[in-house]
Amino acid sequence: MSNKHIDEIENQMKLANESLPEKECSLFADDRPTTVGAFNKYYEGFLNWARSRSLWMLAFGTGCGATELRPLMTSRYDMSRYGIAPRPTPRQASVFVVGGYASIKTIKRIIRSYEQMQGPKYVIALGSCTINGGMYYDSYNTINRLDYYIPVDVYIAGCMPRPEALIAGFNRLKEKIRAGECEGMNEYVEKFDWYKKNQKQIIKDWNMPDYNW
Amino acid sequence: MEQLIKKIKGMVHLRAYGKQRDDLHFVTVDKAQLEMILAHLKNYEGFTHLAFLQAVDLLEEGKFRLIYMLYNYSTNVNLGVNVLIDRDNAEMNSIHKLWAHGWQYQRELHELFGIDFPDSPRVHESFVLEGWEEMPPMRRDFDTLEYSNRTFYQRPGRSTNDPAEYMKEKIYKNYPAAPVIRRDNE
Amino acid sequence: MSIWTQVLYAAISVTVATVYGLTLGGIVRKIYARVHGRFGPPVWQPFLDIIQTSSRRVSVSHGNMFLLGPVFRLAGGLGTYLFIPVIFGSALFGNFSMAGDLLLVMYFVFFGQLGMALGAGQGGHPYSPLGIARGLAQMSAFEVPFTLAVIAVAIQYNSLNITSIVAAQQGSFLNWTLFTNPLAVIAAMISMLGMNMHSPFSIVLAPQEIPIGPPIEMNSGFLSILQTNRGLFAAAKLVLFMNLFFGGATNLLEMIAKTFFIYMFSVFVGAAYPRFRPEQSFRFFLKWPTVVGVLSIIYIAYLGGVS
Amino acid sequence: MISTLILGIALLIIGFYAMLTRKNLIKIVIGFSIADTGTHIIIVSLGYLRGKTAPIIDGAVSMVNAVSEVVDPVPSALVLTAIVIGLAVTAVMLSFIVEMYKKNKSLSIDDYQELKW
Amino acid sequence: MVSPIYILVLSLAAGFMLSIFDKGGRRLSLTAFYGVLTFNLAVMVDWLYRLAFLHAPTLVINTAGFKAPISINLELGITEAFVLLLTNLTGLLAAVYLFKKFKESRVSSLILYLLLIMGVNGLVMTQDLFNMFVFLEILSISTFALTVLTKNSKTLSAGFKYMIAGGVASTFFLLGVVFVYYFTGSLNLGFLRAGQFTDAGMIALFMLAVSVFIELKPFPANGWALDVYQSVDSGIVSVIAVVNSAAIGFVFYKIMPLLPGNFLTVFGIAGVITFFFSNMMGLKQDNAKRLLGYSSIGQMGLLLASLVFTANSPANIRYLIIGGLFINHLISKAGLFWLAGIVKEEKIKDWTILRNNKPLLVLFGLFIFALSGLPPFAGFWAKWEFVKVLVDAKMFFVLVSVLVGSLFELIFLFRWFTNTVKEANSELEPMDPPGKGKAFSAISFGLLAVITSFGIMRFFYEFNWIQVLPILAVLVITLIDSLPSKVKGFLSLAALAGYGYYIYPLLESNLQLFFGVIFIVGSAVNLISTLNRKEQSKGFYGFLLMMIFSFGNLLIASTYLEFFLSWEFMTISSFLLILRGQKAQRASLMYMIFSTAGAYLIMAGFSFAPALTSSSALILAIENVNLPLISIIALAIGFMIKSGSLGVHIWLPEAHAEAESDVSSFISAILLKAGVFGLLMVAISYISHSPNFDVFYWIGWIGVLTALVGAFMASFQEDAKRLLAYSSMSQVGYVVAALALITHLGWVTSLYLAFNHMMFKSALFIAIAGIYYRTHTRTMYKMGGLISRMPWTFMTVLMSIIAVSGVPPLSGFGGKWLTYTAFITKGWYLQAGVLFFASGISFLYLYRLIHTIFLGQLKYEHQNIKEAPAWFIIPQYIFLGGIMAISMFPNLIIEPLNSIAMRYFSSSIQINGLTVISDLGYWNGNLVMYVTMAVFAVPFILLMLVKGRTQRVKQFNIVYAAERPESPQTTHVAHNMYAHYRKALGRLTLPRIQTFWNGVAEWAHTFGGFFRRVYTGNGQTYVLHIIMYIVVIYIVMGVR
Repeated sequence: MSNKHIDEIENQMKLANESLPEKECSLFADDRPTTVGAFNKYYEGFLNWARSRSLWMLAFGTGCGATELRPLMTSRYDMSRYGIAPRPTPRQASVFVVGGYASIKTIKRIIRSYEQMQGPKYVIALGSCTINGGMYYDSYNTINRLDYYIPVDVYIAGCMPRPEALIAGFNRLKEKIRAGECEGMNEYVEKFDWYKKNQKQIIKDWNMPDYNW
Repeated sequence: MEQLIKKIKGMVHLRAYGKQRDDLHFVTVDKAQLEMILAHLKNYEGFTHLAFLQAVDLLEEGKFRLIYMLYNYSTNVNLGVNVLIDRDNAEMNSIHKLWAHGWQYQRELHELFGIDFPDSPRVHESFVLEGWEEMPPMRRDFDTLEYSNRTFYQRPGRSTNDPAEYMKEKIYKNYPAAPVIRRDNE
Repeated sequence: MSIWTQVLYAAISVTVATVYGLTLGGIVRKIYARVHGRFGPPVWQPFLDIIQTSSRRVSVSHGNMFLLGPVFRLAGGLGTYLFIPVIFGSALFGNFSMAGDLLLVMYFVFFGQLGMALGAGQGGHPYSPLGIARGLAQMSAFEVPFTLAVIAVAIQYNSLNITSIVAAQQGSFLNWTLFTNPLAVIAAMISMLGMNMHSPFSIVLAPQEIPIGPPIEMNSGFLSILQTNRGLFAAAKLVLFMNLFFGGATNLLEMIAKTFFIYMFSVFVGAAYPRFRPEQSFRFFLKWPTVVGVLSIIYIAYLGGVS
Repeated sequence: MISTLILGIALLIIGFYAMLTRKNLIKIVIGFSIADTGTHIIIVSLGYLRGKTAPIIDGAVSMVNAVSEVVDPVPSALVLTAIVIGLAVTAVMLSFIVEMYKKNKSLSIDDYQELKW
Repeated sequence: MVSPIYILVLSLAAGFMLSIFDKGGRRLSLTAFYGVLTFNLAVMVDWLYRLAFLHAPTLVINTAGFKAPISINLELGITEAFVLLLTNLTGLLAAVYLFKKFKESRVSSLILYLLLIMGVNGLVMTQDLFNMFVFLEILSISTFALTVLTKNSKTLSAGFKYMIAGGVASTFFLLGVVFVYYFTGSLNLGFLRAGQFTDAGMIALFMLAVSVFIELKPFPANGWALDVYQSVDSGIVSVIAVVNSAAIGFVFYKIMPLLPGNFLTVFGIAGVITFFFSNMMGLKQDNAKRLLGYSSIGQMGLLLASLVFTANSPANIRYLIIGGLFINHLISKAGLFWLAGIVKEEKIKDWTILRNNKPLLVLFGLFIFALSGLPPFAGFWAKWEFVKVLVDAKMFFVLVSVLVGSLFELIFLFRWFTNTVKEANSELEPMDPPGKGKAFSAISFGLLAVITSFGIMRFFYEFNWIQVLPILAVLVITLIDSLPSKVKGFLSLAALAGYGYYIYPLLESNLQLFFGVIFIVGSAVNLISTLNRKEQSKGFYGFLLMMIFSFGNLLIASTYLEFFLSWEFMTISSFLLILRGQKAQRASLMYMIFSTAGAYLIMAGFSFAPALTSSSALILAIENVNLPLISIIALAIGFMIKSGSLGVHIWLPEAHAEAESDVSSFISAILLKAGVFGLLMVAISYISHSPNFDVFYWIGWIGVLTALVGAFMASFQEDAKRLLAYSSMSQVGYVVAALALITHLGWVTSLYLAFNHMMFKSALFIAIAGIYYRTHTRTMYKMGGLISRMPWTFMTVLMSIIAVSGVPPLSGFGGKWLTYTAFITKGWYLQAGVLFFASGISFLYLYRLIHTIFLGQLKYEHQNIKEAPAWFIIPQYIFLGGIMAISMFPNLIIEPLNSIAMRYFSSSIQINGLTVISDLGYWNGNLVMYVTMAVFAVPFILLMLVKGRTQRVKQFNIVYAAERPESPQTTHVAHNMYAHYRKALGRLTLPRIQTFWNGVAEWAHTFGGFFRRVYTGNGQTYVLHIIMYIVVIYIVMGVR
């Protein structure tokens, strides 16, 4: 392959980051995310077991449903016995609990945070609003279906779901993880352009790189 | 309070006066005289606090009603000063010099109702809607459902239930009707 | 003893210490949960967490220094541990204590902290330097009573050699520094609260104000290294305290028992007290613990405290 | 001799007093002159020997017994020189005053204080 | 062979003839005028040659055919000839200076000038009191008249005051003469003897002496003189200040033998008081010529004092002191007055225009240096010997007054100098080119100053050429200054190599060799960084070489004077180097003031020291010298000023920060070590004798607190170089504290730390220099994220800060280990605790340094900058190599240091293979290094295994609470980084010491301002002063 060709391919690998001002282009990474596959089956099985026993949740209340996360941490419901722990930074978290309705302004932050989490990463969507818009289905600034913007592993219906429902949701997530079904991270990469198209369609004021590393 | 209303009447053209509660009154004044009366109320009558500035879309009349809600700390009285402005090319003088925080309300009104406040700081920056391109969404002629359908992806199979009926049917089917509690003030 | 035997012994010793340190961490979480009236995570939760973080498929690095930060940190923990004789008279747990004395250990502690600070700094996140600035400042404060205590110990045993300090405390439990020089022990134990960064001195990680501070950008494998170090380093510190003040240990069980109780001290204090503000913390260490430290030196050096 | 000496000293003191208290430049110079004169009188009176004559060798005093008959000639010689010098200094001073008056139209010493500290 | 009487005759005759000549044109009269002046000078040259080299007897000229005492006789001895030579020379040059004026003014000025010169000649030569009066009056009247050479209101009023004062003084003189005659019957000095005076005769002598004394302008009866100095034309005033004063001073010298001892003491003290107060009052002065007036008066006071107080000294010393002070005053004062005339600016701050004329600026500097008594000029030697005389005579009050007064003088002179050179002045008006005559005179005196300095060094002290080498280096570099900077740099490097080769055999002990490595090798490596200079750097290498050679000379100095001379050379050169910085005005001034104060203390300390008994280098010879306590204290404080100890450190951060960036490394890494070297010297003497007061215990505390405060201050700096400066202060505090232990281990520690500090601080300063070169800022929060742009520099800084902080495995840990071991062994427990606190705080500033510059967010404007140039990188890595070497193999340095310290103590450490064993513990740097490498490798491999697929991201890819950062500036945590620490302990960093010194300065200024209020400007008040002064002196002397 000629050098020119390699350059072209490399350029395809790069993101355009068109919405950034020129002087900031060099301050953000412009690499395109890639899929990272699993290890061999048995080893990955072991890892998935460990992952499912140690779910680090991003403590980021994106909607009213986040209110239900607080009792989950208290003595009454005690999520720590399932190995669930809140982490203050997306870099370290593995589970993103989207707490209910997501306005356009919030979904932008959700996308940022989701992309900054290190895979394998899981999303639990909380409440009816994330499923079909819920009571905000006709609102001009609330999205209706979360799975058009980020891959969702588990939905928990309800308006709002009780902590018990949340625990049930987490347990469902654990099962899925152990079954190796939670490949949202790779899914996002594979359908990257589709997700971006959807995201950019509603987020007019993009003002961030196309992929937030 | 009557005295105050009288005084206001003496000063400006008082279009309307209404009393909602003992501590909540509304007056309607002319657009041109608004600033004067607000300044007077703030400086001489003790209405030092601008509780909020809000707009009502009077689509049928082709007007916006702006409500400047003032509060007097010493007498605990709320006074809403209303002013009607034209809906087309809606524009109003800024009051950020009277109440510094007014600019924030005006920015909001500009974004959500499309009312312009020339001179108000940062009034044209986006407030909660980042990058909104349509008609200001709080105007009543904005069809939000249509917008939602057009913009967001609907999940098919959506249905709506009245929660009370639904729960009665699903959960409390076998229970006797709940006793009606009579309250004294009803 | 050939160098390879030594390396093998060191590897075993490090493994034991790490496992022990992590388990201690798990126990502490359990204790906290029980104090709260919760069931709490299993004792082996720290191990699961380490596996989980290290099994992340991707990670993000801000540069070479960021990459080396956790390495420095763990190397600091390893180094600190490796220069401490863990069990008195044991070749297996003697480590490389022939390379240097107490001062080496005390300064090796800084190795990891400095490296971590540099790595976190390259992360570019404003909370990292904030946390580090707090940590360094607090360190400069709590090192004062600790140093005074160490000096008192050095005067008392006329040595900075940890092995001989331990040797001098053998015989009866009355020979422990705890009983021969209680003031120094008080100063040192208070400064240990700062060293362990449990509440009330948890101003570095401070989840509410500066979400976990320095390691905020650390992720995946980097984080797992840091977690490993947390276990090892805790063990190293405890062993050091045990050696200096609590008569050391002659076997593994004794070591585990002693360090457990030393650790429980800071755990219970942490469970009972809310967090200081940074400047309160600095002032605290430079007030009473320092006075106690000075008194311990006066007691030992000038009032004939050495019997 | 004593009386002239006292006179000289008195003149000296008067002169200095005038220099210290008068504001007028001319008066200060006059004070200086008085003091100068006082000095000269002191000099002459120191050289004076009672009952002797002026050290001028002429008909009145012969060459031979000049030593016994005349007062000490040295102070007299000194005084002559000193008078000349005093005159010169006074003259220069006065010429300065003239120039100063031309420049500033004032004769008060208080008006010449621009240089200080 | 022309009789000097012809000077008088010819001058007088020419005076009369000039008006006739003038009819034939001004050219003719001027020819005659200059002819006579040249003739006078020629006669004196001739006579001085005869008297000095042909040993001709003193010439006695009898007039009127009689012998003394009948006649008036003149005498011309060697002293007279010397004074007259210089005064005539000054007279001639002043006349040349005034050429233009003389050409235009009336002929009477020429006549008056000739009369003035004649009066001076007569006054010096005459042996008759009354004749003296006559010449005095001739001198006075002609001077009075000449004051109005430029006629304006100021000169007139000044002249008038001068006349009144002069009139009063001469009245008393005349009375004194007559009384002398009345009581002794003689007026001839040759025939008057002190013994002839009875109690009553004392009044005569008193009047005589006091009136001469008044003419010499004692404080406070000297307001008239100041007005004259300020207002009168520079040419004339130079004559008044120098020639007149010299003549009248010589009159005093001649009548001195008549005066009883108590008179002389009072006069001497009055002279000292004059010196002290006029210099103190000078502090407040902002008018250049009046300032010179204060200085002149002070110098005359000092000269008088030296006349009085050196009476019992050996003749050659006495003549050196008096002659040195006299020549110094003559040259520099006349020169400065002439420059004042050339510059034509009244206010000191307007002298900045002198920058337009480099030769004159150099000349100005020369005169200022000479006047301040810095080597190699005559005043330095005089002051050195004078201080010695004062110490021997136990005149401590005088000593202190002289030194403090000198310091005041230096302060205002250097304020003037630094202001002229560096004051920021946006519109620099062009300067009128000086007239040829004016320039000629000034330049001649500049040359004269240089010649006399070399003369004294060569003929009086017989110095080896190596002692003069620093000066020669400056001269040589000046000659080749037009070469490109790089060439000069390489030549300097070669010169340094040659110098090192030369002095290597002269270094007799390991200690010297060790400091030789620091001074010479360290400097040489540092010098590499200066090769990056692109501009011409005029003078830079000259001063640099001067400084480095002075360092070297300190090592091999074998007498106190040689040591002190090198010390002063070092101070001067470093001052000039610091002054090159952009905004270095204040910094360099402060440096100079503190250094000089230190130097005076050292001078006093050496003067108290007993004589040396061996001829080896001072650092070795001092072993056998039992320094008295006062000497130890003075020397210790002096040296500690140079090493920036607490209390006297305030010059240090300023100087480091404001010097050019490649100079700072020299100052920090090497200059401070000179102070340590000096302190070590004191300690060597201290240990071999058993003093009864434990000075070094307190020095130890000072060192410890210096370390603490320096670290504190460094933590709160925003300026990188200032941070490093405080860090240097802190580190040298460790060195001093360890040295003060006075134990074997303490000294090993001290030297180890010094060496280590030299390496890492050089590397750090050069690194910062490289960064400054690229970013043009020293403010740390304006940088950030440079690690990606300047990785090599980052590596240096990283290694260096590890070495500073004492984290194993690098060499810094060795220092810490040695320090604590040494302190605990000695029993200084609390000090060790404080040091540990300081070392904890050092992490704060070190992290701040590396974080705010290299980590965090890269700024927009630095996105594309390059790595520092190779000239900066090379020396950094040489130093890094050194650090790595002694970290890997500590024995490389511990063993030599062990042997050095073993010369003075028995060894307290064993070296067993690679392990160093002390009484308390042990340390194997080599093994630590290997273990560290191994434990570093293990996690690294582990990380490689677990980190997964790693994406390298950029600076804005951070979790910013789900937002994106606004800008690098607002995301970089750097400004006021330790705000919380300041909140907790910031009270400790209040600039109390700064405030203290500001207070001292304020007080000095206030006093100066207060005392100078006596000069009301009113002529009458001045007369009153004179009369009161006479009365007070009368009472003090107890004349009956």
